[in-house]
Order: sequence, then structure tokens, then C-alpha cells
Amino acid sequence: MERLSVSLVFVLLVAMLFGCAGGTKDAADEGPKPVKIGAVLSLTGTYAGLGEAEKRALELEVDRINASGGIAGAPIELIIEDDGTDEAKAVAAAAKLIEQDGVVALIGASGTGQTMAMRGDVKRAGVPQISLAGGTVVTGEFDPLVFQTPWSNRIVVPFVLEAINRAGHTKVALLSDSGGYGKDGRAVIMENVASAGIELVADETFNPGDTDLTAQLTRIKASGAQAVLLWTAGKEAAVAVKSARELGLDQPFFGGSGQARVEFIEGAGEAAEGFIFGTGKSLVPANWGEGSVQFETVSDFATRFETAYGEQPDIFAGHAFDALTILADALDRVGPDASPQELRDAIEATNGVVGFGGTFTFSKTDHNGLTTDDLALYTVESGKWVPVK
Amino acid sequence: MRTVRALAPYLVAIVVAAGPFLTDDRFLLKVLTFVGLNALVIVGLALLFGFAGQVSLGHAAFVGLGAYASAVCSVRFGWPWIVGFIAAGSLAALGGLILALPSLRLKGHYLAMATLGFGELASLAFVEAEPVTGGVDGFSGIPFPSIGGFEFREPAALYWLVWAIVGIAVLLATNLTALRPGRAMRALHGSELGALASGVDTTGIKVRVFVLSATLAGLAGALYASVVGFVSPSVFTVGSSVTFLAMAVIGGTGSLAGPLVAATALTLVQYLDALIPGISRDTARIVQSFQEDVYGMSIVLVVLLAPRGVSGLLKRLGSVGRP
Amino acid sequence: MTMLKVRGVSRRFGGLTAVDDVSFDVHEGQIKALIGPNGAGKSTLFNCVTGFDTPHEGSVEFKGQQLVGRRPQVAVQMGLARTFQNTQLFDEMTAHENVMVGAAARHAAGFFAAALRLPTALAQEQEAAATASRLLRRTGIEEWADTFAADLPAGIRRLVEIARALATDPSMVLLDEPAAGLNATETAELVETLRRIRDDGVTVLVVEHDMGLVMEVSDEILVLDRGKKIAEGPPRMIQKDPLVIAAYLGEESDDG
Amino acid sequence: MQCGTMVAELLQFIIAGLKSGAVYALVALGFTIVFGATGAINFAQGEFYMLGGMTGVLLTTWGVPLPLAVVGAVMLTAVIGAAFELVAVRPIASGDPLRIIMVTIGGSVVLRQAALHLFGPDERALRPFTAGPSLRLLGAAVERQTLWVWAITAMAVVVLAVVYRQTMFGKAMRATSIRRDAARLVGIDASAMVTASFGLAAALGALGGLVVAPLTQTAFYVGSGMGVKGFAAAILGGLGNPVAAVGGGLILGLLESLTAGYLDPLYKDAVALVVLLGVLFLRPQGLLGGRGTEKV
Repeated sequence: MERLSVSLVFVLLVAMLFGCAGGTKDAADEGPKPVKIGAVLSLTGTYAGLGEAEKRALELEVDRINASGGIAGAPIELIIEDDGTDEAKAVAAAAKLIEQDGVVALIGASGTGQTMAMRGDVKRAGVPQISLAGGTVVTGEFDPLVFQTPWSNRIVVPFVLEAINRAGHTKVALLSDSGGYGKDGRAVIMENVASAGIELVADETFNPGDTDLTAQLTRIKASGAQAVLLWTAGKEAAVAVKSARELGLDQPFFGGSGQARVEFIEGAGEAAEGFIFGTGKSLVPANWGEGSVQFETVSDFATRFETAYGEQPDIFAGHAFDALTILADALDRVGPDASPQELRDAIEATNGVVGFGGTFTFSKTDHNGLTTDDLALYTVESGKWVPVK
Repeated sequence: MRTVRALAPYLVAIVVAAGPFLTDDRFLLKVLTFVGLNALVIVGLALLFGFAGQVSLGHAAFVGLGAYASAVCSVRFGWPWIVGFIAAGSLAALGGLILALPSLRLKGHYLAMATLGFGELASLAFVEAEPVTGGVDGFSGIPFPSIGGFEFREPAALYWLVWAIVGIAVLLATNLTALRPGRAMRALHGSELGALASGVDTTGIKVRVFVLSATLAGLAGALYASVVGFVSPSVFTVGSSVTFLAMAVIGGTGSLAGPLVAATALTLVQYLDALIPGISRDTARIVQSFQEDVYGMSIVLVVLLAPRGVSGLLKRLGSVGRP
Repeated sequence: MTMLKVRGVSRRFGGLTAVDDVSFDVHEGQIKALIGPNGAGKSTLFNCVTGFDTPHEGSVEFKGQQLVGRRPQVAVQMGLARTFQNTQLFDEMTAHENVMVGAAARHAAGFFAAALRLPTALAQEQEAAATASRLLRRTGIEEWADTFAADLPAGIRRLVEIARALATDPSMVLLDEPAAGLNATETAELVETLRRIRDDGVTVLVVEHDMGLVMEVSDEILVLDRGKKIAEGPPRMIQKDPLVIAAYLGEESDDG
Repeated sequence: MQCGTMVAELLQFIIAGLKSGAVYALVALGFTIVFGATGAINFAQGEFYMLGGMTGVLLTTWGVPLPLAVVGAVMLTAVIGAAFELVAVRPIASGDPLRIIMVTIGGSVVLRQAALHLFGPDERALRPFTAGPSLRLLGAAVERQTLWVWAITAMAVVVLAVVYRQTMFGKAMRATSIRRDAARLVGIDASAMVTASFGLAAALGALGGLVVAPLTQTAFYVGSGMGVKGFAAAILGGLGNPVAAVGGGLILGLLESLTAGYLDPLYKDAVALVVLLGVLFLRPQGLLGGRGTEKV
């Protein structure tokens, strides 16, 4: 009896599935055919915070573009799938968007691992992908189809190193995490220290989740470093600066985009004061100079975002805004009926498109498209980040 | 009635085998392929937990071991896929043996802790052994499975490959449980003292079942690597092990069908929004953000209220109509 | 021939000596009873003899081979089977399946053969099923064969456990209080069963509280009190032994 | 000079090790107490550590003064622990130990997810108990909060020892942990003791989570990692022995800190896992434990 009921349930389940999936394909055709764009975002799981902001930005922009006539009259249809910060689900989501919805381009994923996992399906379908993940590997392990909008370590690292050098520090200790962002950054730092005129006198790492960095900081203190370069996006950054102050390690701290997080400043409290980090200029739009195109673009986006959702957009929303801006710009040039291949070529031809992250100019070898001109240096003052004069 | 019951497994097998003829939806086939991968792990866990009564919180590590082994064999060494597949199973079996031999001498809760420790250690190793595993960035560019010049690259082909292997595993496991080893496992679970007094080599049985389940997990990992084409450590965490365990627990003890139904249902829930087009995005999101709550809650409720899980409930449903 | 030879066995728990320097023999074809007041150390001695516990001192020889330090299933494979005071049946299996577990005791694990349904596995399976049916008949409980152990009455559970022990094809069985929880008729039947077991050539060592049963069925009796052997001999002699009477009277006054 | 720095460095590592070790000791004590009363391992023990820190943060954000928030969080977590036992463990307490393990595994997931939904995914910080610069000891720095960690751990251990030795409750607990059935015979309500043990274990875990929260921040996900480390500490000492649990915690903390200091910080997390597996496989009764192994 048991086997029978189990089998029946199973058969029903399978039949139901096939039935459901069969019924999805006949959507009514009215007006111009919409341009279908897929997005794979982490709406649940570890990166839920990122995905949610990205989703809001994308939906806001799609509505704006469609309200002002879409792409040559054709509306954009945005289909968002959640990958749950899970690689298998990202693959399935990409397959669904490509195979079932027939999208011409993909935005996402939110995380580096998920972005990389989608690559197989993206390649096979020949659909361009604009990733919102910051890992150097995304465009460093070059694929003609894959673009990325965040400031990658490849530009942030040289910018910060130069700032350290300019401040007169040549002996620097590096403290980075062994997770994705830290490891990635450390590799780029290693490549660039020599050309920046900096000597690394200590190279310390820690595991994500470490709650005690005494050993690393003690050795850094003994290394005679004039400054500490901290490369992590995790909560350990706060632990690091706090214990450094407690241990009497008073050298200046430098960092990257990982410190452009409110949680860092809240977690580190007093100890965060004076921390210097480099990241996009748009963190404080006034950096661009009032009246400039960039300033207008960023503040316009910020205003509309705040009107719609009641809060300021964070950088993740900004990266998603850029992905859609770049895509819309390319579509404008090739028209709503372009094939994925034509669209890819158009994206690669992106030249001087102004977004949140800066001014994007892609080339056959550069699919990140930003330069150090799009970055600025910040310091923490009275619990807030302010541009360094 | 009796004939229907006897025919049911064949019916299921036919429906599963006919999948790609029933739909040309490549996404759905991909999702069902993932269901098959989980099912393969769960066949092993059903034997380990449901029959032999042993808890493992480390099976995701064996999946990972298999995935990396097959990836390294096919990408770094350029070996044929099938060699990597076998290597994956063997490596996972070896890992299972090394873990099982010392820890199965211990009482149940120590085994659970030992597997938890092993799972955590494996997660660390996958990240730190960067030259082999690619570290946190993962291991990409893994080719599709291929056997003798035929490459399984179409979703339907992958679906058939995975489900064929699941089918073989289910068949072998059914035979195993129907005969003496199955009785020995259930005896072990029922009363360890009684099993010892009946001459059952309890340690030997535990080690064998553990190694067998680790092997199946390793094979599932090898298939995962070549189906997805990319492997990274974030997939093989203790969290995933708990998910597997939840599937086995909810599926119930003393049965293969129950855990397989649970694995199918719990895997499909993850793709709810894509599978049921009418469902509102918010509903799907709520379901998905509470997924782990559901796993945790189900484990607690099943253990408290229905220790025999889905299979027990089905059995009870089935016996209502009986005279 | 001496089937079981126990020499100087002691087992301590913390400061308490549960079994204190006990020696005795069980001869082939005997029914020997082990009696004693509560807490005399009977179950501990049983455990030490069957490999479920390890004595601190002493030796246990079964058919000339040393048993101390061996795992319980090795003892079973050598032909020494046992039952428990609290029956240890597999509740989610039928009576017949329970006995089948014992019937397969001497076969190799056979994972491989079973998974592939090799002829050897199927033959062993049939043999085990036949043995189980035979022993259920022999113990007079064949009508319970398809009942799940969890649903069996206490008396039947004891018999199923005895049948399971016999299924391992032992030369000797150790029965731990087989009459506990049985009514008068069942006890009478148990006496018959024990005799039949002996007549089948299986030596029996039985721990029992039911004095009537012990006196009726046993060829020899061993009496333990506070871990020590206080008497050993045929039932008639034991009945008159002043030490034994004192030990039992002591227990009764303790209870009162 | 060189020698002086080396001594200061070593001292610094020892201080850090004893700081983490004290927290492990608190969590390990929780494992030991529950194991004593039930003979089972509570896989949700780490979540109590997390709940302590998180509820403490929540109470301070509501404006509750810090000392009150700490006491409140400990008590709240203790109540949650006891309630967890009543709802989930008691119905199966006499049954298969496998079921107790499963229930605590499931329970740990439920508690973690509940914390995620209630407190959100972000890391939260607790204010240091007393503000001010670190103290100096032979060239090594001791954070003020570290002193609090030690003081509170020591206090907890002393209070626990006094309670166990001197009070009726403590004697009942000890009797229960030695023999449940015998305890019942002398009129001890063994089930109440099990509930109390969960409450006490939860309180100790919460205390650990609270005292380090100002140093490390806390988040909904910190429980499971701490659970494994706390268990490693407990079994290192020998499960079921409170003194050994404290020793195990301190040893584990020192091992970790010295590994990070003199080998490679990346191996730090592996230390607890290697200790856990090594002790389980080679000496399940623990380094300090003399009791018989818990073999089948």
C-alpha cells in the first residue's frame, strides 16, 4: 500500500509540473513585442541585502524607461529570478530565463560565485551578461559575453596604493581576509605594490568569521609598518580596527570599497575615525562637482529612488542602475529587435555612458570600463564618511 | 489492488524516463535533473539514517569531494569523464571509510558531532586548497559528461544520465533493503543489543552503510560538477548537509520511497516561483526565505509527532481502507 | 564435555563488586539455572560471559576457546546465543523477520550479493526464512509470525527472542529470566520448550526467579549472592542448603 | 630588547587565547550540564550563545541600560532554553537518544532562522561594559572588555560550583547526572532537573555571547561555529565534567591563539576541528576524563 500511495503522489507531482510548465508559453501579443531582459539576483540567502537593493533599482529604471517610450516604442520586460545566493539555483535561473523566457540579455548575478556558475549557460546561448558582482575574476577571467559594473579591485587597488604613497607611507602592512573579496584584493595588491613604490612589510590574513585578530595585529605592530592596508568586506574589519587601537597600533588605516558600509562605522565606533578608504566618487555625489553630468545623473537617480522607496540608494542599487543604463544605451543604438549577438557587440561599443559608478567605456579587452578617475578617497569623521580634501 | 501496487514502481520509472518526451521545457528538465542529484544523495542517506539509524551532518562534504575529484580529473588531468566519475565515487568512499572506522565505534551523538566536524573541516579545505580547488573563486570550465564520444550536453541527455544513475542506485538499494543487509540495518536501528545478540556485525554494517552513502554522495557530486560546469565551496557547507538530513528525516525511516518523495518535494519548493507561473512573487519569496525554517521545524515536528516521517504517514493513510 | 568454563570472574562498578571471583562449569546437554536474590550479579555475570561486558579478572572458555575480550557477535558465531531480561526485539519488524535476523548470523554480510540479487544471497534468504518458520513452530508461536514485534504480548516476545537465539544455530543458549511476565499456562509451556531445546542438543543456562520452574527443569543450579557463588549442585541439594535459604530469607525480610 | 618584544608578543597571544578560551569554557559548560542531565548532546547550544548577544543588543537599542540589558538577555535566553526543553525535548526524553539529537539539530536551525527574521541579517555591536584605553602588562595590551570576559567567566564558574556543592538544587542536579532512576527514588523530579539544565546551559551560553559581543560584534549566524568550538572544548576536557570543560575551553583558546601567532592564522579555525576529531577518535573520554569510554 505504501508504495502505491507514494508512487501516486510522485506521478501526480510530476504530471502537475509538466502541466504547469506547458501552460506558460502562450502570452497574448499586443502592441510592439517587448524586449525581454532577465535578472538573476540574490533576493534570499546571504546576499539578500544586495539583491533587494538591486531589484528596486532595476524595477525603478525599467518603469522610467517604459514610461518615456521604451526602446524605440518597445517596452522593456524585466524578469527577475532569485538565486537564493546558491550557485545551482543561479544556473537553473539562468537556464529558465534563457530557455523559457527567451531573454536577450542577463543582468546579474549579485555574487561572484553565482555569476561564474551561470557562465556555462550564458556561453551556450550566446547571451550577453552584465554582472553586478565585484570579483576581479568576473571580467579578469575574460569572456566576450560577460561585463561587470562595480568598481573592481583592479582599479580600486592601484588608486588606494597611490594614495598611501602620496601620504608618504612606503612601508605598509597588509591585512586581508581569506574569503572572496579579500583574497581577490590581495592578489591585485601583490601585483601592484612594487609599481606604486610601496614595500609590504607584513602580509597577514584571517578567516571570515574570525573574532580575534590579536596574532595578526601583534605581528603587524612588530613589523615597523607606517600604515596598514585592510582589505575585507566583512564584519571583521570592525574587529580589526578596534583591536588595533586597543593594542596600541596607532598607524593610519587604509581600505577599499569594503569599508563603504554603515555597518563598519557602527561596528568600529570610535576606532573607525580617521580610516581612509577609496571607492567610487558617487558615494558622495558632490564629488563630481555640482552641475556636472555625473552629478545630475547620480542625484536624479538618488532622488527618484528615495521618492519611490523612502531611503537613499546604496552602492549595490547603483551598480544595478548602471547595468540597466548600459543595456538601455546599447539597445537604443541597435533597436529592440536586435539579436543577442548584436546586443553584445553594442554593449562592447559602450562609450562614455554616465552612470552611478562613473563613466563607462568598454573595449574588446576591458569589460569593466571604469577608471581611477571615477574613484575618490574618503575618511571617517564623527561617524560619517567624508571626502578627503 | 495488488497488481496496481506491484506495478506502481514501474509506472513511476516509466513517467520519469519519459520526462523529456512530455516536455520540451529545457529549464524544467534542468530543475528535474537537480532533483535527481539530490535524490541520489538521499538514497544513501535513507539507508544510513532511515534504515541503520545513524546521523550524518557531513554528507555535503562527500558531495564536494566527488565534485572536486571529477573536476580535477577531467580539467587538470584531461581524463575521460567516466574515469573522473569513478574516481569521485572512490575518493568519497575512502573519505567515508576514514571517518567511519574510528567514529562508528562511538555512540550515536558522537558520530553526529564527528561528521559535523568533518563537514566543517572539509569546507575549510575546499577554500584553502586553492591550487586544487580554485579556492573561493571556484573551479570553472568543467566539461559536460561524455561516454565513449557521446557528450551529454542537451538538458534531456543530462536528465536521462542523472536519472538512469538514480534508477540504478534505487534498484540496488531496494535489493539491499529487501534482503539480509536491510534486515540487519533495521535490527541495528531497532535494538543494538538485540542485533549484537543475533550475531549481527553491528560495526561492520555501520561502516558499510556509511561508506555506501558517502559513495553515492560522491557520485552525485561528480554529476553536479559536470551538469553545472562550475564548482565552488559555498555549495558544500554544513547547511547543505542539514538540508539533506532534513529530506531524509522528513522522508521517514525504513523506506526508500518516503525520502525520495521528500527530496523531490523539498528540491522543487526551491524553484517554486519558476515552476508555478501564476504564483505571486511575494508568495514565492516568503516561501523561499522561510525555507530553512521549514526544514528545521519539520525535523523537530517529524521527530516529535511522526517519527516514521512521510513513509509512516503514507503507510497509515494506506491502511485506513484496509479491513 | 564441558561446554562453558568460567574461572575466577570478577566485575566491579566503581567501589561495588558486582561479580566476585565466580567459577563454574556448564556441561553439554545440561539445563543449568543461575539463581540469586535481586542485585546478586546474575545479569552482570551473563554479560561477562556473552561478551557484552568485560570482566576485570578471570577467564571464560566456551568449547575450549577464550571469550573474554571478544565482541558479542563473535560469541554468537561460535555458538553462544542469549536473550535479555528486557526483551530486545526489533519492534518495527515482524516476529518472523526478527527470527530471520538470527538465522542469518553465520552468513557473510553480503552487501554486494544482496544488492545484485546474486543466487547465493537468494538461497541464503530462503534458508533463513525456512529456519525462522521452523523455529517459530518449534516454540509454538507460528500464528504470530506476521505480527510486528511492537504489537506482541510480553510472553510471546520472550518466545520470539528465544526463537531468534535458537535461529543462530547455537550449541548453548543463555536465557535471562524467560518466565518473567508469563502466566501459569505459558510457564508450563515454557518448561516444555526448554526441555525440547535441550533434547535438540542445545545446552541451556537460565537465569530465573520462578523457583517452581527452576526446580522442575534444571539439572543443576548455581546460586549467587552479592556477587559471590554460595552454592552449586542439583536442585534437591540446593533446596536444603542453609546458605541459600538464608540468602532468600534475607531478601524477603529486606523487601518487607 | 629583542627578547623583550618576543616575551611581549607571547604574552599578547596568551592573553588573546585566554580571552577566547574563557568564552569557549562558558559554552562548553553548557554542553556538559545538559549532557550530565540527559546523556545527550545539545546541538542547539551554540544558538544560545548567539541569542544572548543578539537579545542584549536588542535590549540596549530599546534604551535599556547596559547592566540591565545583560541580565535581561541572560534571563531571557535561559527562559528560551528551558522552554525549548519543555516543548521539544521532554516529550521524547525517555526514548531513543537519536531523536534528542535530531530535535536539537532541528531546533538550532529554527532558533537561528528566528533570529534572522527578528534581528535581520546584519552584524550588530554591543557597547563595551566600561570605556577607556587598554591596560598594559609587560608590553602587552589587555583590553578592558577582556577583563570583563575573565571576571564574568570566573564568577560564573564560582557561582556554579557553589550552587552545585552547597544547594539542594545543585545536589539534586548532581544526583540526576549520576543516575536518573536512583535520583527519582530519593524524590528528585528528574524531568525538572533536565529542564533546569537546559535553562542553565542557555544562560551560560548567553553570558558568553554577551561578554564578547563588544569585542567581536554578533550576528544571527555565529551560533553554529561557536557550538562546534564549545563542544570541542567540552570533549577535550572530557564530557560531563564541569572543571574539565573550563580547562578544555582555556586550552583550546590558547591552542588557537598560538597557532595563529606562530603558524598561520588561516589554520586557526581548523584547530578546534582537528582537536574535536582527534579527541573523538583517539580518546573519547577526554584528556582530563578518567571515566570509562562511552562505547557501545
